[in-house]
Amino acid sequence: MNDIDLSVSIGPIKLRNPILLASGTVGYGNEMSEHIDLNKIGGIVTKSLSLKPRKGNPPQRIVETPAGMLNAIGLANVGVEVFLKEKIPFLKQFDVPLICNIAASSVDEYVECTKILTQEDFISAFEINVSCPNVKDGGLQFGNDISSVGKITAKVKAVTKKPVIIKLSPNVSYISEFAKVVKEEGGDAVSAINTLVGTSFNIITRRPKIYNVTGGLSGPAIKPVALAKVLEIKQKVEIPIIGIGGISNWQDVVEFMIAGSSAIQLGTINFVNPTAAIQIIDGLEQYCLHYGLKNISQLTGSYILK
Amino acid sequence: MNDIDLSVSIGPIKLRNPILLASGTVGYGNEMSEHIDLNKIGGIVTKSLSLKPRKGNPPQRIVETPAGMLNAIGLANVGVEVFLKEKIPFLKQFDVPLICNIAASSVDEYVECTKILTQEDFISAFEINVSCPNVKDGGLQFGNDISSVGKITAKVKAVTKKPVIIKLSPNVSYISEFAKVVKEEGGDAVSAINTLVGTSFNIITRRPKIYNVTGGLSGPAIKPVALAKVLEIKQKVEIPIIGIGGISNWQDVVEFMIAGSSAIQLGTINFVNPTAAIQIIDGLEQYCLHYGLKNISQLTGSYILK
Amino acid sequence: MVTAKSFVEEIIKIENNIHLLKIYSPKIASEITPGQFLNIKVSDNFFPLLRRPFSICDVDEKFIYIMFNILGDGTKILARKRTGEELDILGPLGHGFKTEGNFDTAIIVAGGLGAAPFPLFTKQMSSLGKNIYSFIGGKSESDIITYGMNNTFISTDDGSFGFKGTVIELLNRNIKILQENKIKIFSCGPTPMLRALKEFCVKNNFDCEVSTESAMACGFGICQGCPIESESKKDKYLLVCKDGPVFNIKDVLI
Amino acid sequence: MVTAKSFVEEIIKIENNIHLLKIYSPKIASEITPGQFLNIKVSDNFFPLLRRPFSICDVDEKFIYIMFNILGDGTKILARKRTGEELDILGPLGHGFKTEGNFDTAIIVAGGLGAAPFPLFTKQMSSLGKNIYSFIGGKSESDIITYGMNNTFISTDDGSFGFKGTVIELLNRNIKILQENKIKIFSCGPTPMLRALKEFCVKNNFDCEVSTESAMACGFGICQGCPIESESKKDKYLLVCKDGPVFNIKDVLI
Ligand SMILES: Cc1cc2nc3c(=O)[nH]c(=O)nc-3n(C[C@H](O)[C@H](O)[C@H](O)COP(=O)(O)OP(=O)(O)OC[C@H]3O[C@@H](n4cnc5c(N)ncnc54)[C@H](O)[C@@H]3O)c2cc1C
Ligand SMILES: Cc1cc2nc3c(=O)[nH]c(=O)nc-3n(C[C@H](O)[C@H](O)[C@H](O)COP(=O)(O)OP(=O)(O)OC[C@H]3O[C@@H](n4cnc5c(N)ncnc54)[C@H](O)[C@@H]3O)c2cc1C
Ligand SMILES: Cc1cc2nc3c(=O)[nH]c(=O)nc-3n(C[C@H](O)[C@H](O)[C@H](O)COP(=O)(O)O)c2cc1C
Ligand SMILES: Cc1cc2nc3c(=O)[nH]c(=O)nc-3n(C[C@H](O)[C@H](O)[C@H](O)COP(=O)(O)O)c2cc1C
Ligand code: FES
Ligand code: FES
Repeated sequence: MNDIDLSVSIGPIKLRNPILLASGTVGYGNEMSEHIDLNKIGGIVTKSLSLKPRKGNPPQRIVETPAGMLNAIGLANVGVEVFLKEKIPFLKQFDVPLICNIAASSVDEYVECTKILTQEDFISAFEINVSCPNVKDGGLQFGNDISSVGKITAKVKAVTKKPVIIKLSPNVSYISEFAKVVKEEGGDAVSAINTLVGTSFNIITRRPKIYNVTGGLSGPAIKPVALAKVLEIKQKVEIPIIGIGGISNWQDVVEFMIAGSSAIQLGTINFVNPTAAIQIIDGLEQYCLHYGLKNISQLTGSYILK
Repeated sequence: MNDIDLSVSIGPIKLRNPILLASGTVGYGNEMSEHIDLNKIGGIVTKSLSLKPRKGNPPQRIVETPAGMLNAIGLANVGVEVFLKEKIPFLKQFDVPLICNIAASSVDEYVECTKILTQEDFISAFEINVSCPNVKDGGLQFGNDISSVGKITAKVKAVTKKPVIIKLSPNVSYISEFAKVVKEEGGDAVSAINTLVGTSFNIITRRPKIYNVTGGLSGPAIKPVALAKVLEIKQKVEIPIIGIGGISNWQDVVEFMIAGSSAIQLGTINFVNPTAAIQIIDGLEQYCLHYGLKNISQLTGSYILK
Repeated sequence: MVTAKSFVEEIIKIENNIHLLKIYSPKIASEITPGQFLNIKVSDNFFPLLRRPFSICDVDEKFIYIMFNILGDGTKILARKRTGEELDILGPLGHGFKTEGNFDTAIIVAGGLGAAPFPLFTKQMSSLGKNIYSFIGGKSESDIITYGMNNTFISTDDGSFGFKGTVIELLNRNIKILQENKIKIFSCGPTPMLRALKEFCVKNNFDCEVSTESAMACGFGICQGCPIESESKKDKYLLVCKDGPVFNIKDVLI
Repeated sequence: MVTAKSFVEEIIKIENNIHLLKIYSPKIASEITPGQFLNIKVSDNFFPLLRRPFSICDVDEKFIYIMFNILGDGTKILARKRTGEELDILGPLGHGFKTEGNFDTAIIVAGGLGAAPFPLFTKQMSSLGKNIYSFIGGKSESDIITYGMNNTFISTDDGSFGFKGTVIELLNRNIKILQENKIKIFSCGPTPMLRALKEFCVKNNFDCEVSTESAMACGFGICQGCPIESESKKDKYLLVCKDGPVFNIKDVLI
């Protein structure tokens, strides 16, 4: 099996395999390291970090839905300082690419966070979350506005030499228009997709089940939507894509790569099956072997339409 | 149980109960009449009708997804003439409100269809489908463009005295902006939502499973998204809403009404459980009885936020 | 057609790990034509969401049988069913084989699990006093299902059982016998086989009915999910679930 | 914590239609503190998608027990499990009760299914030689679970069994006995009960640990889905799954 090459590139970012763990579903890595060998996965994307610590939304933050879940965590995080001081040292034990996800409520805050974090050599790249549906300030205000996304991309790129990935909102008419502006402003890649806006009510109290009223829908339920967004970007814009949304097994990964993803991220499935990443990497190796694929990267965008 | 009033109004449209069968999931009523007593339901929305018959897309048209399905039927329908001649006579046996859904590839075609159909007294209202994701001409070209939606609303209203409902696309950033223009142009109500754009690939052939490449996602998977769209419209625009998306039991109906729906439509569930409508109507009656609701219409928009 | 609460009686394993599900369903059992199908909700939840279509394999008083192989989630769940469990079935659906008519010999052509509708068909043909020859093909021995069929002629692509070649080649080799009788062909199997069969029937002017397949959502004509191209009407599709699944081979484009 | 393939041994029904699920799980059984919980994948598919958290009710050599009532889809599926079926369990998770410490008498306060963690707790207390009094409350007799507990004092809101009133009122009535011993209170139950208990403990300066609940996605600290407000640190939440589910009642806002 050793001649199967699972390595992929996302623009300038090289990974040993295409399996990243998605922001908000892996914490800062320590809990997951009890379940899987972090040295084996493609990389980790941190929980969204903001300049100052954020407490996040009051409970209830989570509700299950058919083949999915809604969350409105509200970007609870330790903030960049504590992250650098207390969380990164643990991760440095591992040989695992670290992508720092950044969330902010102003363009300046994105820039500030990046400036601070870019000094840390262990960080491989940034993923800029312009698409969190669960906070009042920032979030979709940016993610659904093309000129904001362009501005954030340009300003963040200006303060770091590390690759910059923009994580796009699926809650828009044409996601490819956002990918296009990211490319134009020098962004290195896009992640697609963040969660879909959804809600749920308690039929006895008539209150939303989630304190924040709406939450973000994730999990297998959204897989077909995520795939269509990846395909749309692939067909319209030449920019590396990280596919995200409902991936739960290696077959799903192959599907996302065929549709145009250079790499993928596992989200909700980590909660259900914390060892999914490793099982998926094994499955991908078997698939390549079985179908005589020397490099898994050949899959990217290999769809045949008609 | 006789003092429970399940009747609702959607603007000028009066229904004996809020349960409509959604366009494309009830054909023209004849097959469903073998399963349920059509005299008991709130109403039927026809398969989208176009001026001329449409053959629809080649197979494969359908694929199952987690808690949902993708379809790309491509608006296969008999056309307005055949509908009037061959399909309506059957429906006239029943005391069931009939809403004609119209799809078209130009503004003129919408107008033409409406002009022809409006002469038929048995038709209670029109539902204008500006949001079919599965045809190349028309469909989302209109549904994702606010000015087109406004224009279609105004022009259709101009040629009929019957109520006009516009069926909105969820594949947009802010659905309430579309509802707003519908209201401004004189539309009587909106239906929300049509299907979400999705896709799926065969990982061996690398071809899309659906001939049309993308399809529309429906079923329980999309329920949280549909609910959030209904809530968004309810909070921003004063217009009656028909809630649609993943409804499969009476609890879901209550949830959609709390979120702002005056009535609802059952779609995919009809395929799985053709008697769902009747079971749901029974369930709603029990619910009203149990919680002392005299009129089910009191539920509409009765949410309590915070 | 009815939606009938039915109950699992037992699961029987036959050749090659094929499952027969015996179902207590007196209402449905009383009104079946061979070639019709059932649409079964295999779980009482959203996994899987849609019903699964299965040919009616056999009927025995108040019991009906379906034949299947474990393929995906739906059949996996079916195979785990236990005696007494309730099953939500829609059926019988569609149009079956026309068993009456101007022929004295019925020729069955079945590929793999295409064998499913023929046990009941065979019973009915026998009771109508017709001769039956059953041509059964598969890739290799492990695909051959002969359950409930008589006078079997077997072919495998790899020659591991019976004639080495396709079932249509085998049919062609026996064309003399066929031409000596007033025959009608009845077939079910994978598309490439049906395609070859069509060519064969057109060439030899044989009357032939085929049972077709399609992805389906409803199974009774309301979703338009199961189109099949008609030979005569080019402006609209036929529906496998409602106009079929059995068609005269001349009427559909395969 | 481990993810361990475990096997259903049997389902036992106790008082009031409560289910005990006995699970063969030697690896998990060897490392449990009372009050910890398991996160169980009740199906091998997406229905339901998320794991379900259950307190560890008891341990018996290589077996662990959970106690539940059929509430929704997850517990319905659990209740249908049969001997020998595999079960995918994550656990033991979280922090349990501190069973050691400067007290000679453990006071259990359990509301409804809040009884779940106390059979194992009772065993351990007994083996440590501590006295135990178990105050058990419910709306009415059908909510009372006494399984695996000793020296029970029972209250029901409707008076259908035991003292008529809340379990905290019953506790208050027996405050003399409590004050005669070096006690520590251990509790699990619905939020209104815990809230009243907190007031009672603060007033009387009793040491008390409570097992809390929350909606959960992961159960081991990666989703941030299960916040509970801390009494001391107002700038961040504690996590029920990782910092709890057992907290000192003084440390959390209930
Ligand atoms: C009218 C009709 C009659 C049928 N009769 C029988 C029968 O008697 N016995 C039987 O075993 N099957 C029969 N089938 C096919 C049967 O419906 C499928 O095998 C079944 O849906 C598989 O369900 P699943 O959930 O196990 O697999 P899924 O998870 O749905 O699919 C597993 C794999 O099988 C493929 N697949 C699914 N459906 C089909 C299909 N129709 N043809 C080929 N590949 C498919 C899928 O693409 C997927 O790769 C019939 C189908 C139709 C339309
Ligand atoms: C740390 C912890 C320990 C637990 N220990 C036990 C235990 O030992 N025994 C036991 O029976 N249950 C226990 N629970 C609760 C248990 O997790 C839920 O009862 C279970 O998830 C219900 O699953 P379901 O699929 O059957 O119901 P669902 O379909 O998930 O829910 C059905 C209904 O119950 C409500 N519900 C769901 N979860 C809870 C909850 N946590 N509290 C109150 N209402 C809820 C839902 O809102 C819904 O109305 C524990 C929960 C936690 C967090
Ligand atoms: C509980 C939870 C928390 C999340 N937090 C973040 C976050 O902080 N930043 C971010 O960019 N995405 C966040 N996401 C989105 C995921 O990274 C991912 O884009 C989304 O869940 C879709 O993938 P999935 O379907 O595989 O979960 C979160 C998702 C979940 C479920
Ligand atoms: C097979 C299929 C065909 C459909 N055809 C139409 C159509 O012709 N016109 C239309 O307006 N909506 C059509 N729809 C959309 C439904 O009316 C409904 O908006 C959607 O399916 C969401 O509801 P559901 O989740 O309950 O199915 C179709 C949906 C399905 C599944
Ligand atoms: S399967 Fe629905 S129309 Fe045939
Ligand atoms: S349940 Fe995920 S952090 Fe607690």
